[in-house]
Amino acid sequence: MKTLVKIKVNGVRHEHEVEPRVLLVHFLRDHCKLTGTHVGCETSICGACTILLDGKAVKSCTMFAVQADGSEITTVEGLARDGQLHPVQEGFWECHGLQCGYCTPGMIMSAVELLGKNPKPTREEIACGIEGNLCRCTGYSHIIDAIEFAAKKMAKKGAK
Amino acid sequence: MAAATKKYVGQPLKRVEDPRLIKGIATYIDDMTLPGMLHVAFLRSPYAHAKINSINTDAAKALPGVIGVFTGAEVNDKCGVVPCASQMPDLKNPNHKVLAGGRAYFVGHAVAVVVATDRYVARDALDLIEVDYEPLPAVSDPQKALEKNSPLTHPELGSNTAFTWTLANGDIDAAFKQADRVVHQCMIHQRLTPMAIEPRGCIASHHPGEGTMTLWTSTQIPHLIRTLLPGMIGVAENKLRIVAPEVGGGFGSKLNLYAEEALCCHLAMRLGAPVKWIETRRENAMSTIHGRDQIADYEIAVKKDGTLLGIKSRTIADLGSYLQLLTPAIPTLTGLMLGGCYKCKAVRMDVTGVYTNKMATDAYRGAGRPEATYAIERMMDVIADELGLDPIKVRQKNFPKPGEFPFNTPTGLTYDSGNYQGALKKAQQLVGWEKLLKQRDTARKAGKLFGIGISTYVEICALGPSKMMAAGGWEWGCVRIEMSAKVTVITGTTPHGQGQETSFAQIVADRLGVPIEDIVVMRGDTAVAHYGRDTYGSRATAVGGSAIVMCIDKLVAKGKILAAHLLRTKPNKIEFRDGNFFIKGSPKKSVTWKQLAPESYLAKNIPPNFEPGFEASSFFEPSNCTYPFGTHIVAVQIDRETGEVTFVKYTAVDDCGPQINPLLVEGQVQGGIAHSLGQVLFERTVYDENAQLITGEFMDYAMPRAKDIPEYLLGSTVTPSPSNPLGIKGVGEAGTIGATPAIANAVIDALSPLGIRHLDLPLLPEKIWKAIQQAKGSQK
Amino acid sequence: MKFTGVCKIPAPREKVFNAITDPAVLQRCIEGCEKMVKTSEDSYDAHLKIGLAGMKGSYVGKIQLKDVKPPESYTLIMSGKGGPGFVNGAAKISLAEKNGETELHCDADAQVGGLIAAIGSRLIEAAAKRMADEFFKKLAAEVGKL
Amino acid sequence: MIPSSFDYFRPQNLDEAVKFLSQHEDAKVLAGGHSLIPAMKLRLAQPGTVIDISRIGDLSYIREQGDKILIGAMTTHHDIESSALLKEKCPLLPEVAACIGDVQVRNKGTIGGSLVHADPAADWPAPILALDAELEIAGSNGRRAVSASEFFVDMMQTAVQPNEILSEIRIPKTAKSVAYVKSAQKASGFAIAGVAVVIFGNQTRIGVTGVAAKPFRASSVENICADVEPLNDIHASAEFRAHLAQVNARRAVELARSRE
Repeated sequence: MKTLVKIKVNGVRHEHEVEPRVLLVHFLRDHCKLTGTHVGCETSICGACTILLDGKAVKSCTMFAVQADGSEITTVEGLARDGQLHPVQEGFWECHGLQCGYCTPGMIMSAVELLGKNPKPTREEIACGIEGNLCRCTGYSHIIDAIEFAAKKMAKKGAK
Repeated sequence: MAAATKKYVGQPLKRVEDPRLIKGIATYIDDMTLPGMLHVAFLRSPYAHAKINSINTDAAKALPGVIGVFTGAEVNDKCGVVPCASQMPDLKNPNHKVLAGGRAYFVGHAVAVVVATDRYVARDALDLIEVDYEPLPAVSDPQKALEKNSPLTHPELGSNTAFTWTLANGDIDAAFKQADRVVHQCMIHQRLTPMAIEPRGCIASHHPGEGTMTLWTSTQIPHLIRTLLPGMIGVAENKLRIVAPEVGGGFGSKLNLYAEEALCCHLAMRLGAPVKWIETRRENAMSTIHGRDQIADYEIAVKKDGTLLGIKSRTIADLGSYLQLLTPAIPTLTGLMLGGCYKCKAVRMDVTGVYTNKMATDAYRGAGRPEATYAIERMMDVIADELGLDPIKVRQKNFPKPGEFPFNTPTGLTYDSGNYQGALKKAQQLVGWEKLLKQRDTARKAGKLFGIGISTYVEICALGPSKMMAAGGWEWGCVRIEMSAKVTVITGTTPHGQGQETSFAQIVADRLGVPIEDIVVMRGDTAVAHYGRDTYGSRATAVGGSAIVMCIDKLVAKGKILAAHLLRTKPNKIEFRDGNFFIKGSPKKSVTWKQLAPESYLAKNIPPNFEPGFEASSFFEPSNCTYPFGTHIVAVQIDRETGEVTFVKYTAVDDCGPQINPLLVEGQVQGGIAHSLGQVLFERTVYDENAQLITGEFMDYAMPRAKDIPEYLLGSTVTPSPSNPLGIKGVGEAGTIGATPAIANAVIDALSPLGIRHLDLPLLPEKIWKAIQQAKGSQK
Repeated sequence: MKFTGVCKIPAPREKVFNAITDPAVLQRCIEGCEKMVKTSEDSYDAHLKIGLAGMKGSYVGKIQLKDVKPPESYTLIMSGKGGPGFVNGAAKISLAEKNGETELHCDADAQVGGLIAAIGSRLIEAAAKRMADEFFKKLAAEVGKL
Repeated sequence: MIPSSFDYFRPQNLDEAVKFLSQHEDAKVLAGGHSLIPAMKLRLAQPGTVIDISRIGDLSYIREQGDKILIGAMTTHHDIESSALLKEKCPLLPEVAACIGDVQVRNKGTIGGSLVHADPAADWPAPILALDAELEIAGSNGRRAVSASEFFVDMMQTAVQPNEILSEIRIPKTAKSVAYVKSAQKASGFAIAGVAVVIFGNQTRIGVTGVAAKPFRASSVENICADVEPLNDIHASAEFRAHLAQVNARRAVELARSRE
């Protein structure tokens, strides 16, 4: 009954035999041992489980691992390169964009996708870009600051 | 006391806890695995009230991978009842067991528990358990629960009334006799679901050789659990280690010892293997505590000029079906704060605590105080409206002046310090008050529904002196200067997002004069932080930080003795500044912690009777609670056709005393306001008339999203508290307490030209639209 | 959840009454009713598979006919439970004959619990109504066949 | 949170998918998964077999053909939202797509999956009805096309039979005079009253979703809910739904006109 699922996560190949019903988020957490991706609900609302699937932000609790067979995934653990934080991670740190941190990985992944599509978002566009992510601690204002910070930082980097 | 140079304190430093969180390498409860660990799942009652005739677990037990299936009959006599810490005369307690016995009395009541090798198997097994339920009549509405023929939540208690409680101070009858007018309003404080994004969960591991138990649990209160758990599982306090790993939000919902935690400990002992339970969102919505849920009649006696004479309230508090840790205490906190930031000679509050077939209510962000603040601040507007006075002037008239502090309230409290007028004035300046009034005039002339709301609030924080608390209100801390002169700080508080790993390091760095990078703050593990009273009630920095300050003072005193020995002088000749111990008048003759620490640990060159090492621990007992305050001013506009509310302005000025880290203070305020915004505009826990839970998922329980949040103009004033050496008042709940009435008042103000005086929360578009329709109808 | 329905069946009252108290007819008229077994004079065990689209749940229920007053009225008490929750209800069915046609009034009060109450709140009322409409349609056809 | 077990098939093409479907009685088609998987996680749906059609490459496209635009059933909401072709030639669809769920949902959820699930509060039915789209359904006997008004049969029930798969949506090109105005359920984002308007010359066509058990075409702008019985739940009473439908219809017409 188990199926072999091969997924490249953060540049590393992972192959595991799993039941078809195994959710992608459980594949990442339990089988790949990447626990940065969180689970906060079962109805695809909270967004704590957001990852990038072939470059697009998706909710990994609303996918079976078999559906992602053969694809490339980036999780929050894969954002920092050579010990250098991703600008979005830096923004969250600089602007106090997190408190308990539970929604943060998903929030960061949504922000990464948003800035990929729209490098210079307005605050309103940022708010819309993270509408699929719930945060109960921050009241969102600092999260929007964080993403604005990241956008500026990335623009500067790009200009260089 | 150590002289503190403010190098770090007061700076908006970024948090030291963040790197692990933003990299996704922090360890929350579900991120942990122990060798041989089994997985637990609960079968929960779909009935609000039902007799359990029988439970057949055979098929579930036969499923491969299932280790055990247990029912109430098999575990309830092995585990104690869920503890309630608030004592109240004549309190009727249904003694809630870890699993339902013969009766399930709320939707979500755990009826059986499965233990399996895998969480998928555990879930499958739940479907194979057959329960023969015999539905019993259920009661959902607390007012109906008090009627004579109501179904009883607990027939053995003979009544749905759990307790009655009265707070009476001053001559209330005289106050009402003297009144020019008595203003009356009934208000509903709707039930809310805390909804931390991380649901609850725990791992219990028993070590039979030592007879010890370790419980990792997503909690705000590992220390209180260590105090209370022995009564439930029979393992002594000194054989228990409770660890709160990274905790994904609490807001009061994890300020509890729950049945699942005790039962997991029991199962770990019984099965000889570690067990893990992770709550689903739906379980979280139905069987983690809810908040608020009071229905109250308020009457305020006033003079024509707006002077408050007396406040009366008759409150029905819906406790749900059983008592969690603080369930009955919540409405008493409401009573204490009912007078708000006003002078008033007499207060009387009568509370009836009622059982209904719903989840227990308990402390949810603000815990009883938002009800009080909402009530009094809403009432101030109603009073102004009835008397034809300016709502700001009515407030100002009744403020105690800064010189009147410490101010004794009619509810028996002593407000430590305050400058209510100062905060109000600053908020008015910040928002551009006169301009805002003009904006409202212009909008109204153009036919728009535009409103301005204000709340001048005071809250009770830094809980608190032990005489007020069931289990001690002190806090413990420990500071150790290691041999390497690195500093380890251990706090008995249990931060879970508030950022004390950073703010405590700021305090310590300044007071010890060491680089902040050299400091590590540890928390949340009873094996490390031996004692503590944990994190709730905006207490961690004010009370916990003060314990740390006491430790530092002890270390500096000790440092002076060793420094004097090394510098060949007397300790009273040593001065300490910025990490340097030097001889008064000769700053070059100095030693630093880097030199002192190894000397003290190597102990080869220490004075006689000098205790080696550099470690100090302290219990800090506050002399009083603290009373943070502030003013929130909100402007909104309402779409007349759809009832949608949009924010035009949001200004808040909060006074939480001196700020250790303004960035973190701002985060707390903004987060708190978001909870209020949800409560005012859309959040509500809905049970139908048969006590079925309707809002059991994020699909139906509306949570604030980024799009809902206004742009804030935030400010602060600084009035130190005399209750603790840091002067800190606390800020964790300020946003939630101050914002709710301000937003509600703005919405009602927008509707006031239509003759609308009050609407109950949440102010849903449909409710607003209907009120507008009705008002139109009555005007015709 | 309260529900009221009226339907007209072009047949005399006795005929309709016999049909709606006949378990075989009831089984055919109730959508998703896979089995109906008589357990006593006026009680039946029913096995139902009902739901919406892919979200079907299996329910096992008991049906009891009370206060049976042929040919004018009876009360149908039902309780069913399944994986997604439970349904308990009582429906007062009364028949009136007018011009050779029978007007059937149904006054039902149902309690829905468990997951279906929490998740399907917005759909339940409409689903119940649809099932009732379906029932009446099939009943009319059945009575026609008799 | 955890679905019950099922057998999983991933057909390579539509014919294979239809064949699998007709061979497995208890099978469900998995498209983007955003309706089915949450239902499976709550065990409201427990299909014995899941047929994953997401890899059928020839089901995801947006292309022009004569006076129509053809959209593959597996096209994601996001692809529609960001399609330059649609923005130019049928701007109503991108406008509606942007209102669905959230970014992550739109990245994975598909128009075909949503249409076949036929949630009465989904957004797509409104424009599909207003545009009078044609829907192509594949079955073991080949393909058939139905009109939008035939497609929506009842709450969560469409013309797509259990052994069939929706393959394509065909929409007419329109002018810019279109609009979608929606009142959303606060928690889930589903429509309480979503009204799509298409103005063709002097003809105004209105599709309404979220209001009744089944999405519908309103016969008059003045009385949107004349022929339907509005739904009632904790999020909006029947009365309020009807009112919002009326307000949103007027606003959508005004908005569409302003774009003429």
